[in-house]
Amino acid sequence: MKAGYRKERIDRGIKARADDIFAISSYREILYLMGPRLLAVVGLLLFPLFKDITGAYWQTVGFIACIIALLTLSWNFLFSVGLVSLGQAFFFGIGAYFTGYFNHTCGLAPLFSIPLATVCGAVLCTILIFPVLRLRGIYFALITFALPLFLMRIIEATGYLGGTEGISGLQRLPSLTFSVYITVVLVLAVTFIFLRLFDTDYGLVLRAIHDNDMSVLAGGLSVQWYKAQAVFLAALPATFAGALMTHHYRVVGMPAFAVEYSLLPLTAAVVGGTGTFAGGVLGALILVPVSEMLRAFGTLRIVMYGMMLILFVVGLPEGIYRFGQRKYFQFERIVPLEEKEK
Amino acid sequence: MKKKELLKVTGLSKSFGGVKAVDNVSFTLYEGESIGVIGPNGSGKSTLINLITGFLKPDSGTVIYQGKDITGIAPYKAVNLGIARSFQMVRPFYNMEAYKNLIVPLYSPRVKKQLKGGSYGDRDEIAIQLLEDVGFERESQIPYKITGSLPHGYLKRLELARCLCLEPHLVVLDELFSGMSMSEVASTVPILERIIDEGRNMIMIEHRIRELFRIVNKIICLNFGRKIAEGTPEEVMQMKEVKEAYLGSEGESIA
Amino acid sequence: MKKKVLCVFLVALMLLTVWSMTGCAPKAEPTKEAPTKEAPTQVFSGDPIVIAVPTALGSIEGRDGLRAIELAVEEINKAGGVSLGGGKSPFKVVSIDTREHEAGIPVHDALAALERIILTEKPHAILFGAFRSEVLLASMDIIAEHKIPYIGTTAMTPEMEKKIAENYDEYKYMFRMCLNAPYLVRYLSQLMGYIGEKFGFDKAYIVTQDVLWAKGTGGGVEKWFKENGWEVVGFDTYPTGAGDFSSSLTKAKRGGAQVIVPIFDMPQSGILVKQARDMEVPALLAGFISPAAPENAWDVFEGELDGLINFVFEIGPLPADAVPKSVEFNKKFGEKFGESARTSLAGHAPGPSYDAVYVLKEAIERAGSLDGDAIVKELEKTDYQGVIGRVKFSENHQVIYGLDPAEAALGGAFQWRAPGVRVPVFPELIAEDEIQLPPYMKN
Amino acid sequence: MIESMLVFGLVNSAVLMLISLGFSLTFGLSGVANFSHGGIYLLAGYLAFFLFRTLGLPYFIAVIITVIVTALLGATIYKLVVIRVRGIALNEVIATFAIGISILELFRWLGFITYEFSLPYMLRGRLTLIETTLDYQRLLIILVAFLLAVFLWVFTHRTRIGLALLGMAQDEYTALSVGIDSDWAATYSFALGGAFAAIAAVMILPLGIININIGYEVLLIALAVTVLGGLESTKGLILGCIILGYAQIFTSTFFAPHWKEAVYLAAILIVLAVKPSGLLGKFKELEERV
Repeated sequence: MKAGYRKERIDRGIKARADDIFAISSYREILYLMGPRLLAVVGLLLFPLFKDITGAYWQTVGFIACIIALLTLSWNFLFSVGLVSLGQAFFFGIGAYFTGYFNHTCGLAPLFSIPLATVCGAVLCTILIFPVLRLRGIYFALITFALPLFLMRIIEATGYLGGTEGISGLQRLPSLTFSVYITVVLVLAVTFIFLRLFDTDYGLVLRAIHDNDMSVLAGGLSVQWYKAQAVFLAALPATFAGALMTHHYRVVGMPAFAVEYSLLPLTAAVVGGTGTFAGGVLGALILVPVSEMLRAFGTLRIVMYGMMLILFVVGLPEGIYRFGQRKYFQFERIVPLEEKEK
Repeated sequence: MKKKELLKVTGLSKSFGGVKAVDNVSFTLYEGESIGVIGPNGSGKSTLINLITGFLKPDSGTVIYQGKDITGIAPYKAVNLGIARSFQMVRPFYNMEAYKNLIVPLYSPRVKKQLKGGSYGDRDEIAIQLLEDVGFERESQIPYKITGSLPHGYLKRLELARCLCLEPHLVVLDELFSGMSMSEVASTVPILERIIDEGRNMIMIEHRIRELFRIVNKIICLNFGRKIAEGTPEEVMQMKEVKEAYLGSEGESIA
Repeated sequence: MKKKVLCVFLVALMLLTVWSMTGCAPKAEPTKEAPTKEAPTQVFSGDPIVIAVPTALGSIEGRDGLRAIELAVEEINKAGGVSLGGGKSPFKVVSIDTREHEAGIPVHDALAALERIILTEKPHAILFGAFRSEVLLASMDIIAEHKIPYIGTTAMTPEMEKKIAENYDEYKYMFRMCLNAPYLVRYLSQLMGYIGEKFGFDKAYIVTQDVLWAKGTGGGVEKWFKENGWEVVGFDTYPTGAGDFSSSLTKAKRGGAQVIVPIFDMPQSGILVKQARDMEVPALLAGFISPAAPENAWDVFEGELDGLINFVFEIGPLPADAVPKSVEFNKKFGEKFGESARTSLAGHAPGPSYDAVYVLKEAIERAGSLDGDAIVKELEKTDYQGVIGRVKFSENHQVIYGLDPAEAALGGAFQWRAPGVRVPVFPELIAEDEIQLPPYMKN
Repeated sequence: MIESMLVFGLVNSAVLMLISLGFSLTFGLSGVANFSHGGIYLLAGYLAFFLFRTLGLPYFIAVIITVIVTALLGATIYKLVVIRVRGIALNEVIATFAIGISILELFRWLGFITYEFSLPYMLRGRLTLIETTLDYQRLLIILVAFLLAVFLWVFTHRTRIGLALLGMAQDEYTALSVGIDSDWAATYSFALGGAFAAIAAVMILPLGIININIGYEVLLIALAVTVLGGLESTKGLILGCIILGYAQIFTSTFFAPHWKEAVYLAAILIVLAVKPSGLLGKFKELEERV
């Protein structure tokens, strides 16, 4: 940009009105505001129906993308409460092992073992993390980084839960389409529920912890207790993802704590925009297929991830979701400085 | 007539890495009284407040509130006993609208359950009402603005409002006036006076001696973590140590 | 607030990409397999026969295995190709990286790669296959579904044979040409018996990596030791990535172990060799240490290897005069990929991978068809003299390993001797010299 | 048995110490957790290999060049990337971690997976003490670890630059106000961290073979030691190394070697749960109650 000019941002007309008035204003404006959401929801819901066109393989990729999206939603929930997780694999693995144990040892059918594993897993995660909830920032991140690795080592060293071999021969889910559908629906539902939750006063308290935990304490609320609740809520989609994935592939083992399950959600969240639920989902839906396409490049793809992370962290820290939102709702134009009003 | 003890602090000490921030401080706050804490920068005033309100754990000493030992109590529990505090460095929730800041304290168990008279009703409405009480103009857009965009004086008053939300019995204010303009201070003093009139007690750290003396009826002076004087404002200001410590150090810190 | 414009745009873009990618790829080919099911005789089309290699290409075994396959395919194609349906069809190799060697990669990721190459490339056979045992077992179901002959040459778990025995009809497409863990145990115990007899040793110390196959092998050898009157001074397993072996070596030294049996396929196991020398542990190292297997290891370890006995799982990469093809293989490999590639050749996988292509070629020619079931039937009848010795499959589709290259496939052991030569010493039929005690044990 | 455990515990402690010094130094002085430490460490190893084996330079010169180049690399990482995300802990971690894995995986992609990469011992030979044989290389490691620790202490407590850096770490605003340039100080600390990583690499890697996965292991060790010892405390670092080093040797001798790796992680978890500021750290902020 030349000196003497500046970039001016102007909201598109509709944005000037309050959020509750637009509904009665006009067809076009409703579409303008609702369209993107509807398109996303409908697009996702229709995706499993196109199995013949996409082929089973890309359906599988879609399934994995949705699993990662669930982990990213969980990551963003934790982030919104001021907890940075470097180890989503922790939640994933615990859910996976619970369902493996229930199905293999107790003989529960997936219909029961998955929900049970989801809840039990979330409870266990909360209990394990509870003692360190007072930690902030990087210190909490370190804990989450170390926890899955530690559990992995424990399983390796003790040989419990199948040791290095893992538990295999679990019951399978009805079909791929079923798995895809259930994850798609859940991604949408969890996004919706989380967004709603953060609009309530309860969610406000959670967001306040992210902003300033000392003030929340001074406001008479136990930060640790609320963080614990947040960890429980955030763990639910992640443990579910682990449980479902386990039954889909009928095997659970130490790789359930694999770094990939921590790295991908983190990258997805950063790419999509930290703290935005829809952004995280978007990030996951982009990242996983891209990762598949880059398979031919071997580990060079990890280098590309790395570069992408650096680019986003340095160049576009708001993430593509907020960036896109801004572009959708605002015009940008270059105006000479002289014309500046005021 | 016998005055009822509200807060009794005995032998409170805290050190950071060898430096005694608060050294064996004792004082008593009686029901219906208000105390002002003065002292040069770095004399341990804020640490003292953090110790009382539970934000720091004392190395030794006890804090008795309404006959109950609350030494080293968790801060949120202290709040729910009726001790509300403000921070010297403002700590609002910068990413929310100003009035939403008050939703958090309004959500606390003390306000939700303990207060007589039942529920507060619609929290948003109460929040805006409270903001008006501390001088946010109701008709303006200010309560609806994102907190991060407010001027400092408003943030200070927001801190005060947050204390008031909690219906406290003891209000602890840490340098409320610092960063406020003269007119803001002038308009805030009556609010504080009203708070005391409502039967609440107050501990105030303040550098603006004149306003402080209007509000409180007892002064404690700290220097290097030690209590060097206690008494009515007039008494304290006559004491030699106070003058020396206070003015001497002030002079140094400017240099 | 939460408007999902870009979201939609990108989802749409994603869908579009998905359509375009799947839309253009196959289409032409699916007809090829379909008719064979009714008519086993293949009509000559001239289309290449597709061999898929889904494995951890970033691993040394994966890389060398793929090279060996490419070498064999090049030779075959140069010679005209595969006789099929009255014409000659060339082989075509397609590969995909399953990333299994990367520590953080979950099983599903490898399976997704396998599914992808099956669905998009429509291969007629899969060679090399899974790198990790758990991936091999998990991929059996996928192979059963797609009915493609699969000749594995790296993962060693005996569970595969067990599963084939249990459910032949479903899993009959799986074959394995490399050594499996029980054979390794057998080889190791035979070697130990030989050493024990020759030098009168009866005290051993076992050190293994904490992975399925290594621990299993260690356990098997331990059992053999106990049954044959040896004293097992200790048995330690180290996690993958361990970097200090002093505790085991101290115990071995104190316990007077005469033989240390290391079983490792991680690079850090090189530390074990060096540290054993540094601590002057007076014991013969005889086992498997992957970094000490290739020809260039002598320089890497600066001569500290003298006297070490190391296994080569399948003899291909270890040229033995008794198996002429293995010498030839080394020569050709060196010519095609350069000497430095040959001297760093992995001790596991390249040999059987090379042979697998020829075995497959013969099976296809005999079957006269590309139908999975027909090829499987012919693969079972395989009797082929290759770089790893004589290739014959057991009824559970594992190549039979033995001691005589004219009778069975062969794994072997060599001893490092100054100035950096690998002397085959076991089994006797390929041995070029007797086992000697390392210099530090002679006095 | 015991004497050998004592000796190898010391060696192990020295190895941990060398590995983590660079990381801890950068963390202590600039407040940035440099997650690319493992990548830099491995890069130094491969660089030394390249200079020594491929170019045939004398080993000593190869080492010096390696140290200088990695120091420059450290400074470059700060100047190019970290400076732009400074102050946001999460982004610092993400950015440096991304650099680290990029370096490591780039090497993997370039084919540095074979077993031919190794560095020579600096000193050959060994000596036997009370039935325990120790080679000179391991003795050298102990010596260098000790010297570096002493150097670090002297540097931060006795030299102008060191004092400036330390002042920076303790109170950035005050340091700024007395004329210390924060970016300059941080660049310095990154360069030093890189140099230390290189020294560690050329000392430790000769014990075995250079392999990419070591890079990840190194990061974990550095984290564990730094967390255990406490930040900005040289004494804490030494203590942390000794505790971890001996704990590992003891567990692997008396339990089983596969518990060894769990020791690092257990250390991180326990210390953060019980005393987040570490054994000897006095990070006031962390003692704050939340």
